Amino acid sequence: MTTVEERLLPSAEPVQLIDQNGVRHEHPQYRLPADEVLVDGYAQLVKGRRINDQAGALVRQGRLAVYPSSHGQEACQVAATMVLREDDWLFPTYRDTVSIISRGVDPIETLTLLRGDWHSGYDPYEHKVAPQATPLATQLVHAVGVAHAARLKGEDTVVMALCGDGGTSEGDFHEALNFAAVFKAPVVFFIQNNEYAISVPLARQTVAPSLAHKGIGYGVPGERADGNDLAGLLAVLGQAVAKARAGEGPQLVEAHTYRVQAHTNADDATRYRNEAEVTPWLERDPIKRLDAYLSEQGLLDDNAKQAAESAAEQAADELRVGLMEDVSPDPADLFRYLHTTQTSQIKEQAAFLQDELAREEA
Amino acid sequence: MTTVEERLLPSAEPVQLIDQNGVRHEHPQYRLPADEVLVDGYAQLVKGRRINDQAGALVRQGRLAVYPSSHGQEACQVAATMVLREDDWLFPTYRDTVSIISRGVDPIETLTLLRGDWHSGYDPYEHKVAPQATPLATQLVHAVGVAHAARLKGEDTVVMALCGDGGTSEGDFHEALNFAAVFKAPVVFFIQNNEYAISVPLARQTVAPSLAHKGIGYGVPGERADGNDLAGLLAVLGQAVAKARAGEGPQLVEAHTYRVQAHTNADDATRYRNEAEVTPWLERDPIKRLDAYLSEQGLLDDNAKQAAESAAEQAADELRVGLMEDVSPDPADLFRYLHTTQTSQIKEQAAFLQDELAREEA
Amino acid sequence: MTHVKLTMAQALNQALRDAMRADETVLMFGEDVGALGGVFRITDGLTAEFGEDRCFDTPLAESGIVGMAVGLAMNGMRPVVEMQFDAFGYPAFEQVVSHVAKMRNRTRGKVRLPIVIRTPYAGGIGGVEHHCDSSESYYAHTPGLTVVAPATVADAYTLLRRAIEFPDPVIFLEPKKLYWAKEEVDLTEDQPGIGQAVVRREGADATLIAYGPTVPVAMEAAHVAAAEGRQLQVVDLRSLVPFDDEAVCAAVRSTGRAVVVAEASGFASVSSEIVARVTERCFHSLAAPIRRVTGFDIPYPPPMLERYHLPSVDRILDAVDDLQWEDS
Amino acid sequence: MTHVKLTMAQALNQALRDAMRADETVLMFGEDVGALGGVFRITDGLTAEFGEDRCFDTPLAESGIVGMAVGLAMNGMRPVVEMQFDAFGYPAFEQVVSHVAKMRNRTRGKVRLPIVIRTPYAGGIGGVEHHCDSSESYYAHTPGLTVVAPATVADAYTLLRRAIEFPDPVIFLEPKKLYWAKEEVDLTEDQPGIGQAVVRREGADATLIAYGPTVPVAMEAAHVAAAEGRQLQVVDLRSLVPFDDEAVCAAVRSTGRAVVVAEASGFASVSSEIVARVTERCFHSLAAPIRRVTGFDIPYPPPMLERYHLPSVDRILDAVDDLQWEDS
Ligand SMILES: Cc1ncc(C[n+]2csc(CCOP(=O)(O)OP(=O)(O)O)c2C)c(N)n1
Ligand SMILES: Cc1ncc(C[n+]2csc(CCOP(=O)(O)OP(=O)(O)O)c2C)c(N)n1
Ligand SMILES: [Mg+2]
Ligand SMILES: [Mg+2]
Repeated sequence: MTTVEERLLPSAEPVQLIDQNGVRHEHPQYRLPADEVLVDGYAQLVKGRRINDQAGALVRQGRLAVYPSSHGQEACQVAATMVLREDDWLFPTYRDTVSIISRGVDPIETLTLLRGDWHSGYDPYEHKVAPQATPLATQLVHAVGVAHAARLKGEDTVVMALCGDGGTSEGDFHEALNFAAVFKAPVVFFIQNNEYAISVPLARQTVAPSLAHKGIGYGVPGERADGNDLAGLLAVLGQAVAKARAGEGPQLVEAHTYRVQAHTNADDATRYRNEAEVTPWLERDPIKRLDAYLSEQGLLDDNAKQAAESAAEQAADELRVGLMEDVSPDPADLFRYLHTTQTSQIKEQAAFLQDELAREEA
Repeated sequence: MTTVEERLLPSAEPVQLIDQNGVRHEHPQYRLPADEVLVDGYAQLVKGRRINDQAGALVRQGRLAVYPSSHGQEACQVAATMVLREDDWLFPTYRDTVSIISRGVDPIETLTLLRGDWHSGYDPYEHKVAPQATPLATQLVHAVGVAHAARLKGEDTVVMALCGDGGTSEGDFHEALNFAAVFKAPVVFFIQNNEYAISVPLARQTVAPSLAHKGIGYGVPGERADGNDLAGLLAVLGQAVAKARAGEGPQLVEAHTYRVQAHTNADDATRYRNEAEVTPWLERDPIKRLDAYLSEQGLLDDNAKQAAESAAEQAADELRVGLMEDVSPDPADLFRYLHTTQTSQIKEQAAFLQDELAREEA
Repeated sequence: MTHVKLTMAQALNQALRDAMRADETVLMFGEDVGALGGVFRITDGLTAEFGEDRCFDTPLAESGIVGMAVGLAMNGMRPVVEMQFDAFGYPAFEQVVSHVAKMRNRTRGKVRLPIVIRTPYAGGIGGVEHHCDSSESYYAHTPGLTVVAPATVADAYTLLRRAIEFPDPVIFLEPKKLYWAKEEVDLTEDQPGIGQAVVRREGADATLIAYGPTVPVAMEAAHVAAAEGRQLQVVDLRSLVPFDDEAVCAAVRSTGRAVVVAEASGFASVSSEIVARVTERCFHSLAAPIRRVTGFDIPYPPPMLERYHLPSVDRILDAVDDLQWEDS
Repeated sequence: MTHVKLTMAQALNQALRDAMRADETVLMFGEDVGALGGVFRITDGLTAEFGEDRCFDTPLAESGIVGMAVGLAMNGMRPVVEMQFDAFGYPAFEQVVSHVAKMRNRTRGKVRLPIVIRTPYAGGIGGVEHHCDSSESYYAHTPGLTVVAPATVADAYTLLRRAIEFPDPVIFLEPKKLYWAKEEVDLTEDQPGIGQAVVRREGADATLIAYGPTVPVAMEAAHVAAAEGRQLQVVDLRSLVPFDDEAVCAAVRSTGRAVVVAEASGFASVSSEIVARVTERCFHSLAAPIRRVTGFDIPYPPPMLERYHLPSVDRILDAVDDLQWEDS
């Protein structure tokens, strides 16, 4: 096999720098991030977990319509934003709430979609975070466009485009990778392979050696990492972002992780998988191992842990308080944002509703 | 690299058994087809070329609306059907007229689409040839369905699904390969990479090492062959068909060939490429090299060549005579085939037209 | 057979089960329809009963699902596929428009595609964006498709059985918000077939024309109107293509006034068609222009605002009030 | 500026050129739009003048093209994309419906998408299957899209310039069979903008409502009718969304009779909408129901049969004859 193939195919095993017992492993290609980065990352993981669990509770309390949790995938969520600069872009899916919040977006605005008062609650330009995509893989082509525009403007922005394992089966995944490759667009396609697309396990989604192996078919370097190892993810994603920024074109990274909970609270995972399958993944938890490693290294004392936890608690509180507030979106908003200049049709319809509501009140 | 990768990645170079000078090359994996197969193939190539050129002439004479020629790609056209059994299926595109005719479909029925009297002129079940697909790559998913149905029925049918290099960029290409792989559907995806999609050269279509490298991303073995070497194509496609039939799942084959003429007669290739690019490909002509090889081996004497040519001439004659006949399709056909039972709407509209025509005649 | 109390979801499940028992070429596939039984449980238990070859999950790609159905149908099968929500049918749009709808015509009737595309349809369930679209107008406008939408539990069963037996492709729209509606039904009872509208309630003053999720709303409106002394007739279309011109026109002629009630945005929609064709045919029987109560021409609203968008009893009654009664 | 004689294709090319000169964020891309200049040569010479970064070929994938346009527009560009033929826009349907149409609304106006999707549109050129579809109804039914169809050379120029300047996404439908129609035009002359219909011919007896490729046919019909003593007014819609209710209703009220002329299949289409909304608004001014002359509810026919499908002068005049003149 030639060097082209060596350049484009992923490592034989997912890159892992810290294993599930918190033991560090050397890797010929990737270096462990600096201590302070890992300590900061640890605090973010703790906060991400707390947000996930709080959001789940808020669903049960009827304050959110639904919540697709990234419980267990927090290392991916946090790594995806930690490797970005402020002027880079993030393209998240419905599962990436934690990623969005860790990028700095207001948590309540982030949850607008799932609370149901509007389709998207934050200004995408404020933190350069695209609206969460529901139709699978459709956001990946947008990411290519944003990245290409940056290139045309002479900016060295990178776009981090998130996608699930199931999403890789959609035609848009294919078109996005190919367009990015042909235009050398600075996009990092980051697949969180959590082994499930709702009820469908990876083995029914693809029989490829790995999802990272899809890169070579587009001339895009593919790499894979342990998705529960923040250190490994930061190293791999960091390198991918650096390469994309340096003009080497798009990069594909697959994280091997696991959807510990059901697809959403509305899903019943017992219908399609056994607890026995889940248990080993709890052992591979991203927080536990980083805790073990950092504690062992003396980088994380009780004070630091305490600080991380109270910061997380505060974030959860904000979420709770914010979502306990009742909102009543203005029905006139239905007509307000569709066009820059309202058409006469929309004006008529807005007036119709206004009149109807006025009569109801009267 | 592991064996998985060796199994799925294509040969380092396109498989070639007879080079452009008619010289035979040994290949560690593929054997030269039997002499009589090559002699038969030669006759089919000559006939295919003649059909292409005759159809081109008929466009100029106004008997066909348009003709996308496979001039120069006849080895692919002929090989695709030679490796099939009668109960196998062929899924052709608009460019694969020669393939369809060499499968046994009536030439005039084949050209119905391009003459313009109906959308498709032949019974797909008669020779197991799907209607020619115009929307690119859409036929590939159909091929998967046909193959999967065969498998469900316990038949060992194989489906040969044709596609151009441009077509590989469409989402349906991706979905077809993935579905076929997951369902282990006996489909051979055969890409005729003729370097162009209308005006767009391959380099702007993809930056992958080769189109055959797309296979591994689906767990599908990819292979590539010299698309102007009938012997190599028969060996590679023959093996792919055999594997698919044996239950090894789908196979991907890329043929490296060249679109010697414009996209169709309506296209002006001088706008996007130089003659200098075309010339070397004329040297690589599939007929010339097979002629040289067979003549050198004493397998093709003047008599045999004469026979091939007059058979080709006869086919061209049939085309000419058939297409010189004026056809006037029945306007009532517009309403006849849409539904098994006409809706009252369609009945009304058919009656409306009939009435209008009757009044016109009166 | 005795009457049973079923939800629409259960009736649909039963229809699939009975169809698969009756004909082994019937296959059911799509996203999450296997072990999970579909996100709405319409395919619950089918894999267990019929095996993986008959009811199965596919990779996550709607164009692939519909395209594969085309191929399976070409080769002797009767595929029933599920689009998980109707907005997720859009990736398959090219396959539906360019192949599913056209294959029979293209091949002069040689290739028939007995495919059913089942789609949880329309809103009213508080779903987030992309989960409550009404896409019937796209399909009804596409020649070659048959488009069906049940509004009752009995119809859900009958129409799905008929759709699966139908020789040509059927877009089968399942009103999501009625999935859990329970009715006493006798599944062995013969119901009108595809292409036939039914009058669900008689009334001499005006006609409400509805289909799918708006039928119960129209019925409720008629109920309320009756209390106010106005007798509204309710027509349930059941099938959008073919359209039952005869029954609908007869109904409208009998009252001289009509309101079309549909959830989809009104512009260039099935409801426009109903107004246009009924007016063309019944112009001189009309005492007033036909009114429409439809969704606004906006994307489906977020959960907290959907009630302002959906046709309501009050809105229907306002439209009825607007039928220029003073003219008559 | 002096008058010049241009084909519609040339006017479109000029519009693109002028727009790209005026604003360097305007990009033109799609299949074969670079070196080849597009299969209809609408983008001829743009790459030569503006370079590869401004006018370029993409890989062959329509969803990718439209999706990339969304991203480019999000990040400050004004993408103009070409779908090679309108049936080849279907693979991009999900991107158009779920993102192009909805992004502005979704983000409360934060993300604006000034995208133009140019599409060679409709038939009459003897094209084989998939090359002559009329897909305007799919788009017009989708809230959030602006849908425009020029019928004259001057409008081709003006409307394309306006579409490119428009802050929101525009589906721009270019009638294929008019690409080679030549007219004397002054491109500097101000034309009505997007959303405005125009009366192309005055006439007191009945109104023909047409758009895109059927405008010249309607004009021809009016011409023939005049010779027979009947004065037909011709309205060119120009823009389907927004729809110029005011102008259209004023026209119809002035004659009391109307025929809608469109190439697309009639069922659940823009022409249904026109009949429905004009009837709703002008009921008491109508002497007869509004008639439609549209394509049949069949797939676009093969070249040799297309003339039976297309609205013709005779068919329009028959419809006019049918407007119950005896009643008036
Ligand atoms: C085009 C499209 N089809 C179907 C769906 C319905 N759906 C929502 S999430 C989901 C599974 C996605 O799995 P994956 O991509 O692995 O992401 P995960 O949920 O595991 O994060 C499906 C089928 C959708 N959102 N979009
Ligand atoms: C979905 C779709 N988009 C666009 C087209 C228009 N078109 C017809 S042929 C062609 C080029 C195809 O190139 P390739 O796949 O390499 O096949 P070739 O013509 O070289 O045989 C294009 C763009 C189409 N037929 N279908
Ligand atoms: Mg997943
Ligand atoms: Mg090609």
